[in-house]
Amino acid sequence: MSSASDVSFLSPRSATLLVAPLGALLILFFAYPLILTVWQSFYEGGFTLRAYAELATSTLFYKVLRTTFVISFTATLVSLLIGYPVALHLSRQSPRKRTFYLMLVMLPFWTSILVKSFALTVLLGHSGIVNQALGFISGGTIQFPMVFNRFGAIVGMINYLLPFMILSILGSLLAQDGNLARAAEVMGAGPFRIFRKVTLPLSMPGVIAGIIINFTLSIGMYITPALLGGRQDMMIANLIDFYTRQTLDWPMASAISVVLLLISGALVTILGRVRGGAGVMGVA
Amino acid sequence: MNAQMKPPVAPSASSPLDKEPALAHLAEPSTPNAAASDAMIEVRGLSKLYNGVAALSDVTLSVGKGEFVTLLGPSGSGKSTLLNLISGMTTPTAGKILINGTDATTLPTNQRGLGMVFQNYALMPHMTVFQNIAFPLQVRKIGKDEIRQRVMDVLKLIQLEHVADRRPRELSGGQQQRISLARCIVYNPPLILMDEPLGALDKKLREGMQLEIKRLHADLGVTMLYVTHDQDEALTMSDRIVLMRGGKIEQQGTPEALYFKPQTVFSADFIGSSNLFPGKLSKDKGGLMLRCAAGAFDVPAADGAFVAGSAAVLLVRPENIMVETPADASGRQQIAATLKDTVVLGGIVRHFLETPAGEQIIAQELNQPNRARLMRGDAVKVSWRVDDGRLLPAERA
Amino acid sequence: MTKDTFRISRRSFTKGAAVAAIGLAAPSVITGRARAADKSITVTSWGGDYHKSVEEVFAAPFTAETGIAVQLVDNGDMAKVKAQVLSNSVTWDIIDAPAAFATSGAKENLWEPLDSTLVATEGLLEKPNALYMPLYLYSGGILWNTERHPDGKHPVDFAGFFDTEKFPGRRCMRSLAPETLEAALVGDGVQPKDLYPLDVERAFAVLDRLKDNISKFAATTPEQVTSVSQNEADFSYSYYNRVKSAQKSGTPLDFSFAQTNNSLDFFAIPKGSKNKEAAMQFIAFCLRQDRQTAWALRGYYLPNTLKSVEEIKASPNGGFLPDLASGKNVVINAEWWGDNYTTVQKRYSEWMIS
Amino acid sequence: MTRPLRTAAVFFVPVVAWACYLFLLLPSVIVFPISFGTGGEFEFPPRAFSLELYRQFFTDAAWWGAMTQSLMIALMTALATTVLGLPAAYALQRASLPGAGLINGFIMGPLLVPVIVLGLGLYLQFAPWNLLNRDVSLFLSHTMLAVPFMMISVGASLRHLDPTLENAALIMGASKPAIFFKVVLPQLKAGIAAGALFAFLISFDEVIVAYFVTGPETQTLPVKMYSAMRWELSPVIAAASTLVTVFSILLAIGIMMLQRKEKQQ
Repeated sequence: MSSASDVSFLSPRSATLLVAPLGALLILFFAYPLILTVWQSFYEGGFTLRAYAELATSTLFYKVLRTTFVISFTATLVSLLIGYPVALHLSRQSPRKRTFYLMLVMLPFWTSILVKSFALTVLLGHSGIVNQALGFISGGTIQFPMVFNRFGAIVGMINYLLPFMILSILGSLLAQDGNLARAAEVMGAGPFRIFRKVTLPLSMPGVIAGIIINFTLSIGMYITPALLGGRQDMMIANLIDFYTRQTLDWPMASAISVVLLLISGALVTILGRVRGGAGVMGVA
Repeated sequence: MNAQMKPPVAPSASSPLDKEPALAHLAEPSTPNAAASDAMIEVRGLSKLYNGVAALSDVTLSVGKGEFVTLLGPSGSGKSTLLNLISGMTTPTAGKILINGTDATTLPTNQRGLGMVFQNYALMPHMTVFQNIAFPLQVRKIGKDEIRQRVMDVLKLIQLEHVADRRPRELSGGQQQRISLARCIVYNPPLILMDEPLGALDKKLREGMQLEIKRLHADLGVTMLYVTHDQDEALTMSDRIVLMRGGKIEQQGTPEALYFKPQTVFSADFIGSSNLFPGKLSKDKGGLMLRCAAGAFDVPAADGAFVAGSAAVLLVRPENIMVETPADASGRQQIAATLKDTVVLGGIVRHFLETPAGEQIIAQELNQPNRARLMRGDAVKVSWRVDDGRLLPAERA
Repeated sequence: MTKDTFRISRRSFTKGAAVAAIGLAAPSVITGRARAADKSITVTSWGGDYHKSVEEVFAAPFTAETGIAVQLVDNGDMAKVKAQVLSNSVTWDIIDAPAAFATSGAKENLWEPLDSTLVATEGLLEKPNALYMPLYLYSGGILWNTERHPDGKHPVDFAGFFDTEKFPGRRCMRSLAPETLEAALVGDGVQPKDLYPLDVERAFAVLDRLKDNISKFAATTPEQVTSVSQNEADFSYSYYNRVKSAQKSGTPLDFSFAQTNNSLDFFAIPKGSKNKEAAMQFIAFCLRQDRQTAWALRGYYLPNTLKSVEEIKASPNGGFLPDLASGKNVVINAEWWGDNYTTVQKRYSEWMIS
Repeated sequence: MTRPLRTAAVFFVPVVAWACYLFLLLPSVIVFPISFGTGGEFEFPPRAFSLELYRQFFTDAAWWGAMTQSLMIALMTALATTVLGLPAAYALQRASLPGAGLINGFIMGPLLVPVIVLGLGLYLQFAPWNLLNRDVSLFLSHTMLAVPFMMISVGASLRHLDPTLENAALIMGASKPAIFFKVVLPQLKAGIAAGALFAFLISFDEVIVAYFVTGPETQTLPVKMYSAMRWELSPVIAAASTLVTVFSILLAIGIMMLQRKEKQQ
């Protein structure tokens, strides 16, 4: 029986006071713009569903939406598949070594996403370093087209997304009680079984948080796919940008935003219900 | 044999707010009772509801200055809630708390001037041992030199001067708990609350710490309110034990009183081990007799609450039960039983027996060498002196 | 010239008035507030070297002459202009608007009408609209790598660009429809003078034939250049000024003036500007022959002032000027795009991703 | 399990990890040599090495001005994120507020909304309020974007923080503000540092909202790079980026050394 678990350290009043400044900021700078956006999608001198009706019949919208999902899903999946072993590797290091490796993971954050995109074309391009190395090894016969196609778009995206995935999985790996894995080992479980039965299930909150963060970041990205992707890799954010800045059709831009919001909201709700998803929101 | 929460049965379990003095209803006379004026803690009609569920209902209690009182009870009995209410970490739904004569019912925790020792030590991991102990003094804006002096003094008192510059996590559990104690006594709070402070220590360390806490209590003359669910610890340390059950006080008194004169089946069962024979009372010659599954027993003289025809429970402590071969029969309460098992606990031997009716009986005796051993399955007689039995009111279902 | 502003400004003022008198600017604009040294106008720009050129060629001399400070703001895109006009909080006075922007802005009713005297300005290559003033033209054409594709191995006109048998190789194209459709139609044999209204169906049919050879759709000019310089494409549609700066740094690129699309860039004044008069004055100033010449030489643009065109042609540096009279070069019709941009661009995007 | 499979399993994790570190690092590292090119073009490997790009960067006020502007906005963002996010995270953890789940979801919201949506919304909002082209609008917008990261980072540290420590301090007579500063804050240092670093980097690298909100005096480095891209891909951005990388690495090392020193004390 713990002495404090049933006791709130802060009264609701002082807690409200502490949350209020942030709440005010978010109402002004987050909720209000969003409400404006939703309003914008329905209001053109009067209430109308024109934008939504136009969206419903737009093949461009459907195609771009599909592309966005395929790309975001792939990028998220790949960064999960790569990110998990990396997080595992990090979690097994001594704290000192881990800090060093974490710096390697964080380094991409220090470089502007614009610059990095160009750097990736230098690396992966036709005359890029990787292809030159391949050409050298194979005597000039092997070359892979790695940029200006979907591969390039996804490589660019996961370069940006991976640290988010790694950090959120690492968090839940480090929070695990090492004794559990040891206990499983004592009971005769092999490393695979321990991973499958103990480590993996316990890290699910981090995995789900990582998936949510990666996916929502992905569906909002467009500069990287535009710089590194091929002609088909147009993202929904591109379309929003198109309506916002080029055709000034803000109701359309807003309607697309609303659809995007609903989709990411649904995703968060669904994933949040998966076991362990309660921790997704980070704080509670 | 039943430690679950049940409605209380003992008449002493609670008392209405208007009944003064607070402890007048107690049957036990040996309590170092205190008049209201020199009570360190006075709790009157205290209740706490969590989401409509009572964690504590209508509790009245007084703790005298310099007294060592233990709150004992199973999980969920309300002892931690009571402690939290006294410390001010939570506020009561109803009732009043007086600390050192002043009303502290709504006083913020940090103005109550209490000390507290926690089960998990609650040492600040980012501070050294010295900084930890100095913390309450710094809070009180005491000068640097005096802080140094007082911290080193308490460190000397607990014989841990050499760890002053270490961090808590570099110390053993026992050392950490002593630091935690030192941090508490360094600012001389008149009242120290202890929330299962030894729960995380191993047996040997625990026993050492029990003695150390007792020694500090004696040396400092401070009032201590101690929470534990360990009956042995409560029996060892306390001037008075307050046994709690289901948010109410079941019984309170000295360790002896609680052990030898429990007033309810719950008390009897929670403290020490016990043989309980539920049955029905009937008149027999001059006295009463209890009829139960195991047979009919004479019962010790009891007060007017026990009349013929009422249900009652007879308690016999295992150490009062003799196990004999049938030939040894002499003029005591006697029943036939079969020996199921014998456990030797160093100096003590414990027998587990079963009556023909299927009742379990535990008997305990000193382990003596050169004694004829009983074998498993032996038919034996168990007996006890009538006066060693104690009659308890039957539990209401 | 930029130094010692106040003293010079008196002298320049008289000079400016004289210039105005010969018809390059409206006298009515000059009168009144021009002397107010604390006056300032905000002009939008597009960042980078472009921003610097505007600063050097137009803004600083204008301030020196009139005492009106010019503040350049980057990224003055249409969305921001619309938001300002809608919310009635216009802080910009002149918008540097590419064609589609100027015409869509007119449809959205974002522009202040220009002074009639300004509209009546004579000697311009492209006539002004009542709402926006053409300032200069920029030429888009074909770019290649001179090392990988020496003379004869690369297209020089749109017909060659769309002829994959004659010039096999990967193409990089704009991700925007304007200029691209024109190039496609001209590449298919349409005479530049017969282009408008554009035969959109035919243009897409031509684009369909080329599609498999397009390795990159570039959203920005630098991407067009880097795609060729980094060997991700063999030929690209691009702009001379950008190619020129790459050449300067030693990258083996070249650009063909044999056939170009020439797009107009406009100045327009957002509705509700608080410094209309000064803004008109600035536009008039930018159209002056000396400014137009300086601008064209600085950024390899085609000036919109005829005298300036003649001046540059006569000079030894005039090699970059496309000959609009040759019949081979296209002038992009801003009005047509103003009417059709949204529909055609949507179709183009759809075509691009399918 | 067969032996080769087991061997593969043993090597799998470190091999993937190292490949990943390499993949994450290379694009950043390759910018270094590019930044020492001769200017003019983005090229690798450079034809010759020089400090030309750095000269261009430091002699052009538009470049280093944007850089200092970015640094300032990012610092303010990190500060505001901490000042606003930390008390909120603490309050949500230590009080049972009605609707805490909803409040949490709301605070995490900016993470779940595509940035372009927010960019336009903010622009529409700021224009009539005359809040555009103000440092305060930009850093508060960035604060909004970065707060979820602070909440996640501090939330993780808070969950490891034993609440009995605060109760112990309370009983010892400390006031709640004193407890926050002397007991809670020192233990959250790592989490706060991580959150503030995230906030700094998010602000420093943010293009889209900054593009909408900034004006001539508030132009940040990413916006400057982004708008420069329209007409030129100036390799000066390689120099700018290298400077930022070196600066950030020094910052990170500084924080690490600080933490180590603290541990030794």
